[in-house]
Amino acid sequence: SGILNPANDPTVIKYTNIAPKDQSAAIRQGTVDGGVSWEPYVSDSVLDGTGHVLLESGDYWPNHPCCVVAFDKEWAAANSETAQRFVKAHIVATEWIQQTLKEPNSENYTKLMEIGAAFSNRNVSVVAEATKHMQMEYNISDESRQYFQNYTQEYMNLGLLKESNLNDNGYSNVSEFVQQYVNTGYMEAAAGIEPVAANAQLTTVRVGFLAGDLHQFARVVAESTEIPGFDGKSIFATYGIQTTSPQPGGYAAGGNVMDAFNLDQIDVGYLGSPPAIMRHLQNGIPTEIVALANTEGSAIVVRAGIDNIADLGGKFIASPGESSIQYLLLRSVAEQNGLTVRMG
Amino acid sequence: MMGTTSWSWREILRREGTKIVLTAISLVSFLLIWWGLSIYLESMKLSYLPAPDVVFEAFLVSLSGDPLTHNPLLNHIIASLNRFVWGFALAIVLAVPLGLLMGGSKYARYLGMPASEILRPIPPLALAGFFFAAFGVLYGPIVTVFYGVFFPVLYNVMFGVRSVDPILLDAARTLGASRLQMFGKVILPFTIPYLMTGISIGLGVGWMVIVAAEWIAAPGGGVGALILSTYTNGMYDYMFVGIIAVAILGILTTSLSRLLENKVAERMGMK
Amino acid sequence: MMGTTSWSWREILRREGTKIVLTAISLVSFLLIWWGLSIYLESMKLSYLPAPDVVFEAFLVSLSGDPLTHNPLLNHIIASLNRFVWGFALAIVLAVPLGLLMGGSKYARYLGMPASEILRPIPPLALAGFFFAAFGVLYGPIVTVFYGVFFPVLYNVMFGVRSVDPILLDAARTLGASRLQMFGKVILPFTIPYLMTGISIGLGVGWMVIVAAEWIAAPGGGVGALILSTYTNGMYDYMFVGIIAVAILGILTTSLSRLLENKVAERMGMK
Amino acid sequence: MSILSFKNVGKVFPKDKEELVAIQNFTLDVEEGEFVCLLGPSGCGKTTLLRMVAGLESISKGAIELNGKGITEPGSDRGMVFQDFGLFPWRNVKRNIEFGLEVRGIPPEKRAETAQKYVELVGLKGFEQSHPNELSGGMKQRVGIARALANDPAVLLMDEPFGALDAQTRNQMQFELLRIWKETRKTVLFVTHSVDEAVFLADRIVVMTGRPGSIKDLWELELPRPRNRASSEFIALRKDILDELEVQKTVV
Amino acid sequence: MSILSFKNVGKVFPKDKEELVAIQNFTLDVEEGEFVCLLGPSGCGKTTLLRMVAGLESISKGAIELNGKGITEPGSDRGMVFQDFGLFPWRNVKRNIEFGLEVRGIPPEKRAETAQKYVELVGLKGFEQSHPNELSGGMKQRVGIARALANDPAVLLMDEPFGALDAQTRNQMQFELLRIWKETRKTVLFVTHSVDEAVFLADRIVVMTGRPGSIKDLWELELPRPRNRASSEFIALRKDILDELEVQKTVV
Ligand SMILES: Nc1ncnc2c1ncn2[C@@H]1O[C@H](COP(=O)(O)OP(=O)(O)OP(=O)(O)O)[C@@H](O)[C@H]1O
Ligand SMILES: Nc1ncnc2c1ncn2[C@@H]1O[C@H](COP(=O)(O)OP(=O)(O)OP(=O)(O)O)[C@@H](O)[C@H]1O
Ligand SMILES: [Mg+2]
Ligand SMILES: [Mg+2]
Repeated sequence: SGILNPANDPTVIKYTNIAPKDQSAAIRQGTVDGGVSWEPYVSDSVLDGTGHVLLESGDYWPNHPCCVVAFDKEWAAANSETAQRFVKAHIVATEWIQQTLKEPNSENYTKLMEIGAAFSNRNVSVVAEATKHMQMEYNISDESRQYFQNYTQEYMNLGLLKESNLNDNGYSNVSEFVQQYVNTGYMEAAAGIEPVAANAQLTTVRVGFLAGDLHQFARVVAESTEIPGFDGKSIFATYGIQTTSPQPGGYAAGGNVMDAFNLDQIDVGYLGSPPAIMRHLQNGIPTEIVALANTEGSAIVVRAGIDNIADLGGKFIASPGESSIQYLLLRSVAEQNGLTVRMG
Repeated sequence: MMGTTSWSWREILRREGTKIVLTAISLVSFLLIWWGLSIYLESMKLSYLPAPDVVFEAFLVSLSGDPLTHNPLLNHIIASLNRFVWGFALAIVLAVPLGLLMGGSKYARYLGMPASEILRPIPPLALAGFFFAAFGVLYGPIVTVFYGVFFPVLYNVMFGVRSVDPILLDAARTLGASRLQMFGKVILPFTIPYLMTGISIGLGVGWMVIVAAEWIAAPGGGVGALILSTYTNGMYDYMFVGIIAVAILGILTTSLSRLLENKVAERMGMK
Repeated sequence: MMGTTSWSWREILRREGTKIVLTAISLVSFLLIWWGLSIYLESMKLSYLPAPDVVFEAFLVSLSGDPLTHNPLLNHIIASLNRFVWGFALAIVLAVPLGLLMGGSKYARYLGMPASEILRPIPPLALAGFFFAAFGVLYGPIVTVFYGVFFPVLYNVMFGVRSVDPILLDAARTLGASRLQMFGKVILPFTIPYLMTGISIGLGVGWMVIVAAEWIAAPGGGVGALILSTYTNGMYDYMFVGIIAVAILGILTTSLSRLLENKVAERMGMK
Repeated sequence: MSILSFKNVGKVFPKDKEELVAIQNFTLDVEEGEFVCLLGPSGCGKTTLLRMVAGLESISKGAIELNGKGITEPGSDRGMVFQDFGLFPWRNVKRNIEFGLEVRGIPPEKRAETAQKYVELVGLKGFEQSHPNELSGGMKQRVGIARALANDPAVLLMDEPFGALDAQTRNQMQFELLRIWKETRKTVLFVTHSVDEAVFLADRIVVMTGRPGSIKDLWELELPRPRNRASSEFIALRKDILDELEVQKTVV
Repeated sequence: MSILSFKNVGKVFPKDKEELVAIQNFTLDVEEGEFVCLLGPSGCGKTTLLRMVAGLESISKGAIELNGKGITEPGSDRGMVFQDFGLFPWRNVKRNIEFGLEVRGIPPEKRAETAQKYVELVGLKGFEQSHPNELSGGMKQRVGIARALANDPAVLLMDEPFGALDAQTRNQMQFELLRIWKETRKTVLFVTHSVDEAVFLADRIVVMTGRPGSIKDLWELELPRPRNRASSEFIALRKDILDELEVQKTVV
């Protein structure tokens, strides 16, 4: 074997960890045959002609939850009103985006695209394309809960989580875990939250998030002071919140966000649901999922010549890291098609 | 014996003419190659090597905060420097006495060496994850730097103690020095240049380590974090601002240590 | 002059008794501290320091593929070694002739030094992102290793050439050697021990660099990638398997170079 | 009573499984103020003898007594001058000379005064602030001598002190040493390989046998000082001793 | 015609803005097979003279002619022996001696034969495979001499070749050098600081003035060889030359 000449086994999909932003280049250079990533990177690759979408996560897992808002459990319990305000701001921002995306010719739409472009360091066409492939959604439905159970089960099937990880954290089975780990209480309470007075003192909340991830568009919008209708204040400020981040450029992966929880660096995290589940169970990090950030929005992008899932056998696919929903997607798709996945 | 020391510029030019010209050629062509390459790459729609002027503009923006982290460059520098200095200081505070002990006592050496020979070959960055998990994101990078600097200093100090010219110890003993006095007045001063060597190796390792350690996490910012964030977001102009910043930090600390080393060598009559 | 060289075990024990005992104490207490600490930490529900037996079990599993990457440990090792060797070889192939040139010719030095003095202080990992962007994820880590090894070798070779005892050059000239012969028969052999020093420094830097470079990307796997992935997923037992693997790789390459160095020194009559 | 007496001294070094007998049955009395030179083939134990007197090496057999008291450890009553000088490179001339006074707790003013006296005695006035690396070999050894003398030892032990100097400097230092010796009236035990040097300096020359070293012959020198190297007595004596050594000459 | 002649030779080194005149008006004829020693105070230019003959240093004024031809560059017709030996540490004795033959393209068998001859001439038989670091100082200089002789040069230039050796070894090497000289009948130009050595070796001694170096005096030595250091003629000559040097003695 060796890196310069990877052996091809038609029953194995080889993967390697490459940050989504570098996946497009890696495909173009022929290092990998494709990549699984999130928005805006999927749209990047498609728009610059590097490859085409082989599979959208929304087609494979309709309405599957992707990124979530997670709270430090103790912080939230001790600051329940602040926590409710935070969720309220998140909901307001998400609804604003949902509304705006329905009006592609509005001024608001242009504004939204500009905000997204600035955050993700891309041109607006990529952002526009990206928003077509994901749903901005905060509500945690029963379907979402079922997906969380599936994710957890998948990790257990992979051997990355064991029965003992559940038991050690006081859960007797997967469904009980999801039941307890998802806490919609703050969202329900948020219904009654009103904007604070114009001169009210803002409460500081420490937030961790992923670098350049458009799935967390709601957070970006909620932090923006340019959203019409909020008197030049951000949506967070409107609800009495001021955010800070120990890592303003964002974390590289969800695992890092969970670490930040573990080390009491942050109170709130925007991250993929799989790492939020995995690291909570793996390391007993005291967190809870309180809202969704988006659903769907991931895809497998491949170079020309790969036209169906079966073709992935013996191919080399880039993935953002094992504790990502994209990796879970790749594995699940592979197994459905009788293929195994291993790093190579 | 010395000739006149006040040289005229003309004199210097005559003497050092080729050197100055070739140095200038070297620097100018470095800049031109960079510039030319960046223009060529840009024409190929590749943005990873921004032109010097673009980097300079990015630098000016960075001073009040780059568009990604919104953290002024100076804050990043101070954060990295802070980690570096703490890790470095910790390494010296622990490695110097331990090195003296292990150099001076055979028993301490027999006891210390096997364990340290197990740990030393582990590259500090291989342990970075462990340090982050064990000491938290706040202290993780500091401990990683500490680990990188610790062994060069330990081994150099130990080697220094063992290199003490036995004739100096004999001389001190015949002059009536006690064991303690031999330690303080012979072994310790003798070891200082070795310590300086350890420090200058440690400086190189330290900067190498801090940059990547900050990739994992860097609360409060840091140049390494800046480099990775800007890289991850494809903002290469700002990435180069970070690269240049860390190079300058390295040059500064190295110059400082070299200055110190020369001063020490001079004061110790070893130069 | 030498005494009898066939020692009995009893003899060795008598002679080296304290050393053996203290070494054993050192190693055993290292293991015990590790073990005790891991048990204590586990009782605190902290899993970042798995016990030696747990790591050993993980090692056995890793042989046929750890549960995260499913890639046998040996593949990771070969992938890292592969990158390392390519980067290392490239550095030597370029740095040695350049070092000879810059050491031997004042003009080459004046021309080369300013540019290389600009690049040298940049820690290789600060440029890793740039290398990945410029050379792709396949060659990025190789170039990063190359960059880390290049300067120690270049400067040591250059220093070696400049250290050539002028009396040897005088001797060669009076014996009738041409400039080319002086180069091949005096300067080159004189420089070899310096090259070996550069290589052994480069080995240390190389492993330090490769581990973290593989964090960014490591198509084909790699020990650094294994360490980061397992760290990110909290699988600390497998992380330690990776850490130990890279330590052993470092020990092996260092021993190899030391062996070579001794052989060279012996053959060169410098030992 | 003699100031320094070697009583049937023996020295054995462990060597692998066996033992190496370096010195055997060495008996000698040195009188106060006497200048004794030790001559002998390489490896006969001259250095070892001096180190035993200095207390740097244990005595395997017999005893060495200084003023009637057995020597067991180093002490400031014996000053040693080394072939390679053994100066502390980080201390300037003055502070090198002060070292012995410093470790014995003499207060700074007294120290400076004593050091200055010996700086002048060895002719280094003006070089007080120089570091050893700024001095020539001859000057370094002047510092070595001054440093040993500053402790006002009863005996001065000199192990080939001029062996590292060139011929011209060496001759000059021999002159100087005799001047200093006259001024301080120290007892001197001086090891050398040069018969010329021994004849020029000594009251008495001890010629040693090869290993294990013991006394082969003793020469009392009645030549008046300053000695003339070209005088026939000098030359005759030199020749006789050379002849005595030649028999046991070793191959280079 | 003399084999080597210095014709009003001068040497100037650039020094900051000024110039340092190292040698002035040096005129001397050396006959074939003659053994000439150069004596003079430190810094008078002895080494510089030798290096000019070797072609390692340019000649600022006048000319040095070897067999009537002006010297401009190094050549294998002049062999040089250095005080610090200048052996190639990575070559064993045999290959050090072969160096000159090798660079001149002599075929290996011939090389080995010639080298062996000189190994035996200098008494190093059995040490062919040893590396310099395994040899004593005296043995190292034997290699240095053999290496220079292997090129069969017209003139042998020796710059304090025994300066780094101890007294006993030095005496032995002087004997050996004379033996080798007699066997090879080379012209030798030998720099030394030791009057004793010069009187023991030379046919003619050139005493130089201090800087700028020029010839102060020439001594023709008619003493038969082997010379007896204890003979009255030897001693008288030695004393006279010492006296001549003493006047210009420098401070150590
Ligand atoms: N520490 C030691 N351990 C073992 N053997 C030693 C030690 N010191 C000296 N010897 C041996 O004792 C013998 C006498 O050594 P010493 O140095 O006293 O001789 P020396 O007369 O001073 O010789 P030289 O004239 O060469 O200085 C030598 O054979 C030497 O090898
Ligand atoms: N390359 C050089 N550049 C400048 N000055 C030099 C150089 N080589 C020698 N000198 C000067 O020329 C003078 C003669 O030097 P040289 O080495 O020939 O003296 P020497 O007689 O061999 O002295 P010594 O007896 O100490 O070996 C000295 O003053 C020396 O400083
Ligand atoms: Mg001795
Ligand atoms: Mg000279």
